[in-house]
Amino acid sequence: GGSKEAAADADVIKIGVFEPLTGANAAGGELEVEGMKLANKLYPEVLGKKVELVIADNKSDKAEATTAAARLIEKDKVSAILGSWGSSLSIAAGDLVKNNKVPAIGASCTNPMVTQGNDYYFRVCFLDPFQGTVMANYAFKQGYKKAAIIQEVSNDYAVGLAKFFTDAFVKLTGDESSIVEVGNYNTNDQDFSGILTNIKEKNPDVIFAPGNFTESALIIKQARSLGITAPFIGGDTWETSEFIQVGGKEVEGAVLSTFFDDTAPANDEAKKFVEEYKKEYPNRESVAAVSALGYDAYILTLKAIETAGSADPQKIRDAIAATKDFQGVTGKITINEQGDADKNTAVIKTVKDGKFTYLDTVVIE
Amino acid sequence: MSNVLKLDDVVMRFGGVVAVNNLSLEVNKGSIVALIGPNGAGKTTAFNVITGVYMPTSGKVSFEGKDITKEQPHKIAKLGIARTFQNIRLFKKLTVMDNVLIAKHLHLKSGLFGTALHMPWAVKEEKKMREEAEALLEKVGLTAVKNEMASSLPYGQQRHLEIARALATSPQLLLLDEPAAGMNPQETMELTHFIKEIKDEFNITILMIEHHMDLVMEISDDIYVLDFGQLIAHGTPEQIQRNEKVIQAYLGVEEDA
Amino acid sequence: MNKRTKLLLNIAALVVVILFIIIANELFDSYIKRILNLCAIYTILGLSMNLVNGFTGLFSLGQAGFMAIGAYTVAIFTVPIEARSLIFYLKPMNAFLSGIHIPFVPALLLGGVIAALFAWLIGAPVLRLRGDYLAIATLGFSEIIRIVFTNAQTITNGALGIKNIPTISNLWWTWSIALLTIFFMILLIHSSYGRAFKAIREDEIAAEAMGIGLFKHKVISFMIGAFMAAIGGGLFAALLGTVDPKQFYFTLTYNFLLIIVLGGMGSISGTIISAFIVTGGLEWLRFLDEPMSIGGINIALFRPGLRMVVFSILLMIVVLFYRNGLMGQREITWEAIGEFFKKLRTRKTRNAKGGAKVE
Amino acid sequence: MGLQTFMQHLANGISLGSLYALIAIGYTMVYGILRLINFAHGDIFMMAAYLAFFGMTIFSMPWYVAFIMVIVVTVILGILIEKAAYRPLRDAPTSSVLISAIGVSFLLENLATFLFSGKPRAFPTFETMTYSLDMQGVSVQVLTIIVPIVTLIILFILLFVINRTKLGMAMRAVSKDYEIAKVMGIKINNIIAYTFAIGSALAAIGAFLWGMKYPQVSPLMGVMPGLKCFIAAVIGGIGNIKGAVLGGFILGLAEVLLVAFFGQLTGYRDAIAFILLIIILLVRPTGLLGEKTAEKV
Amino acid sequence: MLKIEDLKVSYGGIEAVKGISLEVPENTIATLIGANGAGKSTVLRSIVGLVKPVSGDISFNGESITGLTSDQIVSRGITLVPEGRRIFPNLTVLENIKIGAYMRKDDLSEDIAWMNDLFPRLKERSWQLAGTLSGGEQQMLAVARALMSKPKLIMMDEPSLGLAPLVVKGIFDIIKEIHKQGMTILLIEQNANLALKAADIGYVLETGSIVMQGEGKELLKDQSIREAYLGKSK
Ligand SMILES: Nc1ncnc2c1ncn2[C@@H]1O[C@H](COP(=O)(O)OP(=O)(O)OP(=O)(O)O)[C@@H](O)[C@H]1O
Ligand SMILES: Nc1ncnc2c1ncn2[C@@H]1O[C@H](COP(=O)(O)OP(=O)(O)OP(=O)(O)O)[C@@H](O)[C@H]1O
Ligand SMILES: [Mg+2]
Ligand SMILES: [Mg+2]
Repeated sequence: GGSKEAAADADVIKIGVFEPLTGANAAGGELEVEGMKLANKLYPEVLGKKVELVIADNKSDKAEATTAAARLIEKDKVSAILGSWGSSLSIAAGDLVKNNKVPAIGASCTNPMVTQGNDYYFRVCFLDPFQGTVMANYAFKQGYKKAAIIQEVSNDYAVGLAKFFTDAFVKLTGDESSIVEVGNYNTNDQDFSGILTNIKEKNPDVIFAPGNFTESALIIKQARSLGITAPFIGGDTWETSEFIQVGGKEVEGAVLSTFFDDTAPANDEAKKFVEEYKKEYPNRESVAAVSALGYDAYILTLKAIETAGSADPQKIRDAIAATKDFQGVTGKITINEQGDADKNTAVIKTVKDGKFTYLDTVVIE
Repeated sequence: MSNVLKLDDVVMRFGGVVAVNNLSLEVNKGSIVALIGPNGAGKTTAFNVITGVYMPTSGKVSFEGKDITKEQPHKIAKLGIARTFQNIRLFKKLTVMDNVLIAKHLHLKSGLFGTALHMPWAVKEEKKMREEAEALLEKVGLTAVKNEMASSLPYGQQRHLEIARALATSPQLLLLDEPAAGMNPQETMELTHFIKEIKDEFNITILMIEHHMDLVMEISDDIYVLDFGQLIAHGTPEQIQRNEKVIQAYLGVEEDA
Repeated sequence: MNKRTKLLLNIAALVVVILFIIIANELFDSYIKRILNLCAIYTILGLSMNLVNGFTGLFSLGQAGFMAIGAYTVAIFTVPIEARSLIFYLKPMNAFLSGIHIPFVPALLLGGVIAALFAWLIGAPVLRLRGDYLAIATLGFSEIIRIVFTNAQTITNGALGIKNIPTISNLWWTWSIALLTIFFMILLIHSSYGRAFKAIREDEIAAEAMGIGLFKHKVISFMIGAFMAAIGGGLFAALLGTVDPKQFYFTLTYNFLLIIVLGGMGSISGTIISAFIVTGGLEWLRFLDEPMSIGGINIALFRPGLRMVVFSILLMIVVLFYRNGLMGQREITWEAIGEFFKKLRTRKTRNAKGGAKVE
Repeated sequence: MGLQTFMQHLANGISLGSLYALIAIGYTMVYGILRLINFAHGDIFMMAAYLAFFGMTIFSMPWYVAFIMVIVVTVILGILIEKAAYRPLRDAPTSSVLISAIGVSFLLENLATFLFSGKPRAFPTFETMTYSLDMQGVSVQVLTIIVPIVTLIILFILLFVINRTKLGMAMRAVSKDYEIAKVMGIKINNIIAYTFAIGSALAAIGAFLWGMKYPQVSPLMGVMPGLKCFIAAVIGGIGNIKGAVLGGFILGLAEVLLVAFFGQLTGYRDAIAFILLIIILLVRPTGLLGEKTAEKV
Repeated sequence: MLKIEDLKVSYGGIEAVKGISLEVPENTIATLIGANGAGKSTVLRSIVGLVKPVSGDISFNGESITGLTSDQIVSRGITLVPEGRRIFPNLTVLENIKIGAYMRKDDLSEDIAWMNDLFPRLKERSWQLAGTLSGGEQQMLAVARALMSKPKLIMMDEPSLGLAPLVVKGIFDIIKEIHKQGMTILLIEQNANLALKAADIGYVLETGSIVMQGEGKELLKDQSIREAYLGKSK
């Protein structure tokens, strides 16, 4: 392509985008990239240089992910990397960014292992433990006493959320047996009637089902057709239009925690983001939180470059690590020692009339 | 003379088909024995039972006094019974040399790792194997084509190679299933000599299935005749040629003779 | 060509390869090195699969499972002890295992041995099956392994996988092990056992009648294949620094199948060449996934996913039109190379002569 | 476990099993004639699901129009695949054809990812199918009743076609002996094409019903059902239509009952199919209703 | 009626038939004898289009049929009773008979009745799966199946293979019977004695080439033939 030659130019600062654009995680990856691209469109320059996004598809596959990351670092010589949706992919790239001393900012990879023991990986989202706890708190606040869990065992994210939910919920209710049933399933499963029938017999007050949005939507649908009336609650991965499309009217009333609410933008930047996003992607019914996070990841990187006053990865890394009270569209972000965003607020949304609707904000101290 | 091979009341059934029915026979050491009979009489099946390809429905097979009825084919080969096949089964895509060397594998003494890693003793053994194989090929007249692919040989040479391969296992008893099939009279005659030669040269016993009566009558010491799985006659070539039953079932009535 | 020249040529070739590794290690960036590392690992895995499928004629689709065993053994035992509690944060690691640390090489070998043992265990029932049935049964076993790894949380950390595996980034490990594997394969295939394997491939019944224990030899081949696959898997884990069960989905096996089909079932040199072509080619085809514009107009065709489409079309072309792959069952030998150059030379002179005639 | 719960599990198992059975028939048909594991069957199924999806959403066809369209187009697709990828390999060893089948499967998956993106889409459903009936505490979707009926109807139609018609006679002949079938004047390529057509039509019907029950389409949606249904076909004895249906039901019930009785083992659910497969193959190497074959030496 | 000129056939490089020419005049019984692997079956296989000849021409009633597909050839009135019977074991006896008439669109009942006349044993067994028949019955079925296409030329590849002498005699009676009804027959036999006796013309095939030809009775008297194929000592 014609644009490639220009890349060698010193007037361009390159930021790598490391996302799954094909394979199982493609949907999430695409949404995240949308946010980054939008941010790049709105803020195309830093230090008087043009910022170019170099997008590498990690194919939702770890081996591909490492080559994709290596390619960004070595071949494209990017100054920083954004991504990836799917914590395991970020983890796979972890050593590479660490060894090559190129900073990476995850947008929505919520697994604690991403930043653990890695001084070069950061993120702008909150973590699984936090999210699990948030939902447990929410459930407890609603007065639910008995919960059932349906987890995608082959998904690190789901397993993590389930674990932290369980811990928090047992603690809150003070009842060791407050989790009445745990059902496991595998990615790409489509029939959940077995575990749901077991759950139906236990008659829980609430069902926590963190997992991929497709499977989750099917679970809820099948639960309703089996006559299960208990409410379903889940995590941020649900927040995609496909969840509602697949789930149809059965997912009405499903509750989830997320990072961002497009109907109540927290600040001016957020307002601008939502407006521009709707212009750029008129087909999207709502603004996904991961798009907002992708947007934040880009802006935060840009700010860091500005602070560092250079495109040198090491300097950018130090600037990112020093980030304090950055006003992102998903709220205020301070990078802590771990490299994680210190966030204590989660947005609770529910599906109403086929739309994700703001329900509550939970703050965990 | 002692018998090398002995079958006692062997029955082989395939579903409803009784391919071999109460067959008993004995093969004496150092002799050439022929097994004849119409198509489908159960001759090849008898071979398959002897070599362990099929386990007989009932009956007993013994080799040198040892019961081998339930042995697996490769064990039987190791004990000293080698065979050729009615429809040639060479390792088609391998060289003539390799075909023979493979048959020597069963006597390999070096272990897997010694062999695979080409340890000195294994290399020595391999060298010996090759020398023996060369000698064998020399004897059957295949030296010139030893590096050719087996499938590229003409039909007659393939038959020879199959016999050479069987000999390479150093058998005491050699089973030949229609070795002259597809050979013209000249070739058949040569084969007759060849079989005699190898019998003496390698000091082996031969049991053979054959439809070429010239060959059978000339070299057999003893003939068994099968029909519908059953033994209908047993005797010397002269006896068999005169046997009414055999003429009826197999040799055919020589109306114009 | 006599033995001495051949030996000299072999040594020369080895020296060239070693020099290449030294230079590559120094000069190449980690991206290229990573691809070269992958090439070496895929060579090992391709050879492992070719031993079983190409040389012994068993249609086995269980590579991914054996690879997983190797990868997990390395992962479980080489991760620093202090990092383990961080990694196994949902459920603590099995108390017995959590205290054991094994250096890389023994862990790699251990993985190979476990995989071989496992191959022996499942070989008993499965290797009696024929053709298609064997394929589906081995595929099933590889999936079972993956599913067990997904669920055995205290040993494998379940879906979270294991990270912080000490990584290898230079070329020495993968390339020297790949060289050893190639060397071993050549020796094995040219030994009496190698011939026995080929005999089984050609004709099981005849092989058995020649005294080759079918079952024993199939199991040996299957075990060696599993061992090699596990070594490949272990290196893979050490290259990526992290493992999780999803990596070992049964479709992974298809990659190696592709390598041996492209290279030629039953050809060592074919496998090596094709491992490089497939790995390198996939990387090279990446441009297809990137937006491309001609004269400022973006061509809609070029977007993520095109690469794999092109790749699978290429695969189909090979399967349909070059049924025997690049090499068939042939090998590149010094003789063949010599022949080739000789032919080239004579052709040239003949051409020159032909040209003269026209004048 | 209460009786009600057990009955519910049973209903779930039958419903899942009958879907497996339906798709397994397609596998078995092709295998029965060609001795080929059509690894691409699951992906043809996926393509059919996409066709239905596009038909009903983008082109807003009524379901019955979409249904017919899907069957027609899928049949064409199946025939094309046979023509392009299998016919040229008619005389090649089985392993080449099997690899070609894997190649087609790979190509279809990648093509779908490229064309439709990896994102799952919602399959349009309608009330009449998804409506839940309450039968004394056991809730049963209309679909749950329809699918087994459809499967059994198809089974009987196919049994009729295969055993009672000239086409079926030709199919059975081709399955045993290409050459002699040719000598009878049978155009074996046509017969094989018909077989693929039927197999693909079944995949299409299966995809439609599957989509109604699990309303979601994605490029990899065919992989697992494909594999499971293939296993079902093998369990029943591949090549045998009744066997495929039997295998489908067994597999569906086994999966659901595992969950029912060993709740803590639900994570091993996918392994069940394989474990069952291996056990059955060990006991009966050609499946439950498969015919025994031995090589004549 | 059937004319073969300089036919060459090879299987992957190995030449099985090395340029043979032969003729089968209308309403005769011709026979092709020769050892195992001489290439007899290959000749028949190339006539019905199962193998593509390397070179040479095959014509039927003056029309070249080389390169036609099997169904085209069969529709011109040639049929084959294959070596080793090869009836369809998974079809019933009646279906096997019917499938012989696969190309025909007209009413079969008359011919089925004819077969029942010709082979009363098959009538008794019409609902049995053909795979469970005895060898002799299977051979009859194979002949019946071939006759159902109402062929002008029927080619039989070793119809006596694996059959008891009595059954063999029965088969030869049938051959004579259908010959009487006006059919042309090309017969391959190992049992040269019987074949030559029945045949009007005989061809002797040896490793892919015709080494001798002549009237059946003549050949039968030939000394070299007697030695090579009739199993009689000198
Ligand atoms: N594996 C098998 N399954 C079923 N039937 C078999 C099997 N092997 C042999 N038979 C049957 O057993 C009978 C005897 O066959 P066999 O091959 O032993 O005959 P033969 O005497 O060698 O004949 P030929 O001279 O034609 O080689 C035949 O009816 C054959 O069909
Ligand atoms: N499909 C094939 N592939 C390779 N070679 C073949 C094939 N069919 C036959 N041949 C070879 O062609 C030659 C002639 O075979 P053909 O079957 O025509 O002989 P035949 O005279 O009919 O023998 P028989 O009396 O055994 O039936 C033989 O050498 C045979 O091995
Ligand atoms: Mg025989
Ligand atoms: Mg023949």
